[in-house]
Amino acid sequence: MHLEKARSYSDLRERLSRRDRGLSEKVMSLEDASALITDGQSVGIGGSMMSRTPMAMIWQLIRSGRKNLVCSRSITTSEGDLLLGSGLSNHIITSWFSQGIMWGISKVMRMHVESGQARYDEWSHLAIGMRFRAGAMGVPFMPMRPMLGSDVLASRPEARVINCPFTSENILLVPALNPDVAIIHVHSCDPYGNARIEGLQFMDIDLAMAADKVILTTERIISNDQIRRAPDQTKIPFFCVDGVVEVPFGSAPHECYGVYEPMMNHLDSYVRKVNSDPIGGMKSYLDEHIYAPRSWNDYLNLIGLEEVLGAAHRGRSND
Amino acid sequence: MHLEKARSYSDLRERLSRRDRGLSEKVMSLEDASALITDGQSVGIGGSMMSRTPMAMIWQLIRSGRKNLVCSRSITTSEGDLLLGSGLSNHIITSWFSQGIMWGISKVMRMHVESGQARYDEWSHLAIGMRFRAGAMGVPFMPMRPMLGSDVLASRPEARVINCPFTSENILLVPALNPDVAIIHVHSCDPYGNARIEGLQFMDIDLAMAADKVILTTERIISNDQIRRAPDQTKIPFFCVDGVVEVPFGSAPHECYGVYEPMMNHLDSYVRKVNSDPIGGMKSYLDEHIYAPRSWNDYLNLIGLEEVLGAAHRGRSND
Amino acid sequence: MTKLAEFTTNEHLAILSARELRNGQVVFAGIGIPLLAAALAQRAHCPNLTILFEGGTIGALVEPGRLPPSTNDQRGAKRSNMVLGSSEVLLLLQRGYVDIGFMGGAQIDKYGNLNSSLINGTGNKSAIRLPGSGGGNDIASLTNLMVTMKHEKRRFVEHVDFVTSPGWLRGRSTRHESGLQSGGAFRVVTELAVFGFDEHSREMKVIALNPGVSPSQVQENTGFELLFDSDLPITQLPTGTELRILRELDPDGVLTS
Amino acid sequence: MTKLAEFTTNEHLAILSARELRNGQVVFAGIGIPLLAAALAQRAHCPNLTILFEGGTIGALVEPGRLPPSTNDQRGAKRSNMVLGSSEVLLLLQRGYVDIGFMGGAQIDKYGNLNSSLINGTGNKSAIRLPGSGGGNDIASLTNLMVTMKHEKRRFVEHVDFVTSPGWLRGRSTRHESGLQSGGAFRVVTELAVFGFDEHSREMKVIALNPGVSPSQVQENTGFELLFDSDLPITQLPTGTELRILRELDPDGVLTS
Repeated sequence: MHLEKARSYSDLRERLSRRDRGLSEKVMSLEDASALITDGQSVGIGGSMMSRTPMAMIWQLIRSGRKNLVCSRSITTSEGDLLLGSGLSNHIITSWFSQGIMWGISKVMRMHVESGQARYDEWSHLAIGMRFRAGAMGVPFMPMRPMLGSDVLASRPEARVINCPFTSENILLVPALNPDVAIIHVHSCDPYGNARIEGLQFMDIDLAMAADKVILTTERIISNDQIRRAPDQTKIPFFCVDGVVEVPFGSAPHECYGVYEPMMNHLDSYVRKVNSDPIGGMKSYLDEHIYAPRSWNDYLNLIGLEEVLGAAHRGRSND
Repeated sequence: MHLEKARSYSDLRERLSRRDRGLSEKVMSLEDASALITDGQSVGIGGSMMSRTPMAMIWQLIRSGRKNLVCSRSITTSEGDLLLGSGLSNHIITSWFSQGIMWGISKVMRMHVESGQARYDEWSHLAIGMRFRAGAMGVPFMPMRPMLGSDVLASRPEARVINCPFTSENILLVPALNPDVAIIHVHSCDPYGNARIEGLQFMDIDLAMAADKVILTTERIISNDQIRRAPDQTKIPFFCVDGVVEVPFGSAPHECYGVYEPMMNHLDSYVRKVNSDPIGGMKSYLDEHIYAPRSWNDYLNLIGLEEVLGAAHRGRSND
Repeated sequence: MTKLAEFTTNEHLAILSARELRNGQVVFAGIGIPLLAAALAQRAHCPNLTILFEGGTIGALVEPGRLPPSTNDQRGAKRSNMVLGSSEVLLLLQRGYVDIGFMGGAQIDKYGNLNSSLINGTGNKSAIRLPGSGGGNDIASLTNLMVTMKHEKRRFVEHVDFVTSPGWLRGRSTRHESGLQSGGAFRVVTELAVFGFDEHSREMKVIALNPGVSPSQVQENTGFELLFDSDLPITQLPTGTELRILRELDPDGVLTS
Repeated sequence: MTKLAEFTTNEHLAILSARELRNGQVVFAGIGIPLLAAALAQRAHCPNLTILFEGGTIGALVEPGRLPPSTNDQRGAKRSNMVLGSSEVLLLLQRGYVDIGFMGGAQIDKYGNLNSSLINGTGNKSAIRLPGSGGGNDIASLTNLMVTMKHEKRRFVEHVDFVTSPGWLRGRSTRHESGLQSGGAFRVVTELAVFGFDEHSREMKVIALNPGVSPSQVQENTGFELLFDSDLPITQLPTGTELRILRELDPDGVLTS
């Protein structure tokens, strides 16, 4: 089994030193953004479960024919099905992989993983977080206490147990995870990439700092002047952002805090389709919903206006 | 030399398990709050430089006659003079200790430290931060890269250099710092201790999570309903807070972001007084400004209405 | 009252679980029955109970009729006391701020180890890849763990195929020796009984029976030999108040039907 | 123009330092001349320069006449692009987002090591405890370091009494061997000259002289033997534009008088 490794500091610094970190405009189309990712790269995915998943970006990457990405995420749901079913990824690093809490086990995940077509590296949720955090901090590992004693640890030779030099306890060290690219959906950002995330942050800030390259999709682009009026609301700084794409409803059919809730009718019908036939059902979903639409708005139209607006109504009104 | 040690996990958990972590009201007077701290304890101090220093709390602790605290802070300025000059502390753990950028070296610090009356443990700024962070996270150490090769490290046998098990690099491990008590000044909090901090956060969130007990002074108390309207603005959760004291201008003569700037005339006259005579000048400042006033508002009155209001005008108007 | 006294298994599990919580505790609640039980406890006898969700919600306000679809989404976070990053909320457990971790289980063994990762293949049955740990491993590693689940022999096994979320590992001091210094399996609640763990051997032990359930019935539905407390109380039937609150919280029976 | 061409030493240092910065760089600036020099560079030739402050300010906007009293206070943070915790801003350096660290110095040695902690006692002079590192050690450990300071023999010493902020340590590969894999002393700017460091020995080397300054004058004011570049350009005098911008930024001469 190939073991991922913490990258050397000199490699990390070298790659970062070559990035353009000036205050420059990075607004581009989904298609242009997808060209920033190449086959086989490691890609960290923002959000968690059914929240702020960068769906539009994943949708575009499938359309653009990217293959064999190594994808990492805190918790993986229906987008994970699409990653495997489309061939966009054959290796998922995450703590949990299903279609969502209410639908049981993903038949798509099962088929790909049990057959050995795809690899699912399971870590505890905190371990995924600490791996991104070590990556964000520029250190090769983070210490943590869970996973000791479990088969989750036994399955992950990438981690190390040490005897703490201060307290003589067993401490687990998990290796830094510095993806080649991070794709993250945010509420708003300016053209330079200064981004705001409202409500639940998940692991997105660490992920953004850890990656070698960051693509943001955003519900809307705001001005740098707006950013400067409340600098303590900025969650991701411009200099770690390489692409900004404005995509309203860019997490559909998942949710975006305070903007829309998940579009459950669409997800229900998706799950019925692929779980009854993980190959044919997936092919038909990909054909109809990913390859066929001319634009992201066309895709939203397939979800249906009523469903989209209903999700927006619930997302905005329930506080 | 006595070496501070990272506390054992069982001790850390044991102390925390005994704390009342329910949603209960903790509003009290400065005097009552000072009774939560006993002589010789280790106390982490929030804010940094001349920002959000919990001055009113320090002022009260001196009045209450506390002695020999081990005080830790990111960067220490004029409040550090008062800690040493009053006998409130004889051991400071920090990265920088002066009265403020514009006044050169603190004669009070020099007198106490050079004579051996007090101990000043110097760490790099990041090391102080990582020590609080390890404490906040419940791990015995954090890895970092600075301090290697320097005499700052050579003077700190509490830290350890290890060979990284992942990358074979030299990595520094700094031990967790879990103060017995943290004292932090915030912009607003509810009666339970859910706290908001605007602008610069310094190391206060880690400090609050790391300490065994937390006392907040706050510019104003707001309702829990206000907190719940914007839960992503809460920076410190109620269950790590043990005391809440409402003290407007509680950082004077230092600043509080967006509320008031530093009161430089007062600080100038303070520095002239103590640097010209670190013993007599300090005694007279303590007598006149700390022991004599009947209340914190009386102390503000000694700073002077014009100076206080001028600082507030500048603090609120310059965005 | 007669009408109210009819209840579903899930309602029963939620009510029995809620009773295990104490006022003033901080509880990390998973989705499903745990969430519902914590919300019920808060409204019934623990007004001062603090509920945390995995997504980063601190002091959640679970509103009747508005149960969140998962503990990682906005509906669980709104009107809470604080929202945090996912790592931060788990670090609260590691630091020790949380008393009880509370989740459902798919497969448990006699030492309270939980499996949500992998069912081994046997004979002509191939292996099954389950969703995995999520926060389960972290919660079980760091807190006093409560588990609620349906009582089926195939779920209560001698040894789980894969220890996703550690209980007492191989019993006695093996958990502590692995480096897990805090927490451990604390309670298991099923529709048949309430279980604790022996203080020394760390084997699962029946500590209370639900009304109408016999010790042998519990044993027959369990894939390993159970310990039984010498004194076995019978749990109280769900009260009208408990059922009323529960049904207000989940009027459509999303989690309890 | 004649009037403008008169300038203070601090103005000269700020202007010479500003010229070392390049458009598009991310600069961590300390208080005093570094802050002023970075702000000047931004207005003169680096519109796309990003300034970070220790207190947690990212992309600071230094406004004319409103210089902050330190880099840890609100005046430096307002109207910036982002504010962060103090640890987070230093972690940006550790991750590698920052090109240049830029600070003043009290005592420097031939390998660019800085001392701001301790002057040893000698003879009848007792030791002096200085303020200490602050972020200095972190900045010097993690970035390409620029230092600006007044040129006095007692400040330019063979070996500093205490290495607070590491330069090239004991020269050659000693910095790298200590575990510091990135950055290193890059430039020193004084009112006499501009210095770099020899690529191999890592000893301080004069790379440009200020107008009217001779090599021997630099050497006489330095407590160790200097290297000199074979080709020694003369720096340009402060221009009218540079002085005008500087005086707009600091009209009261708080930092430059």
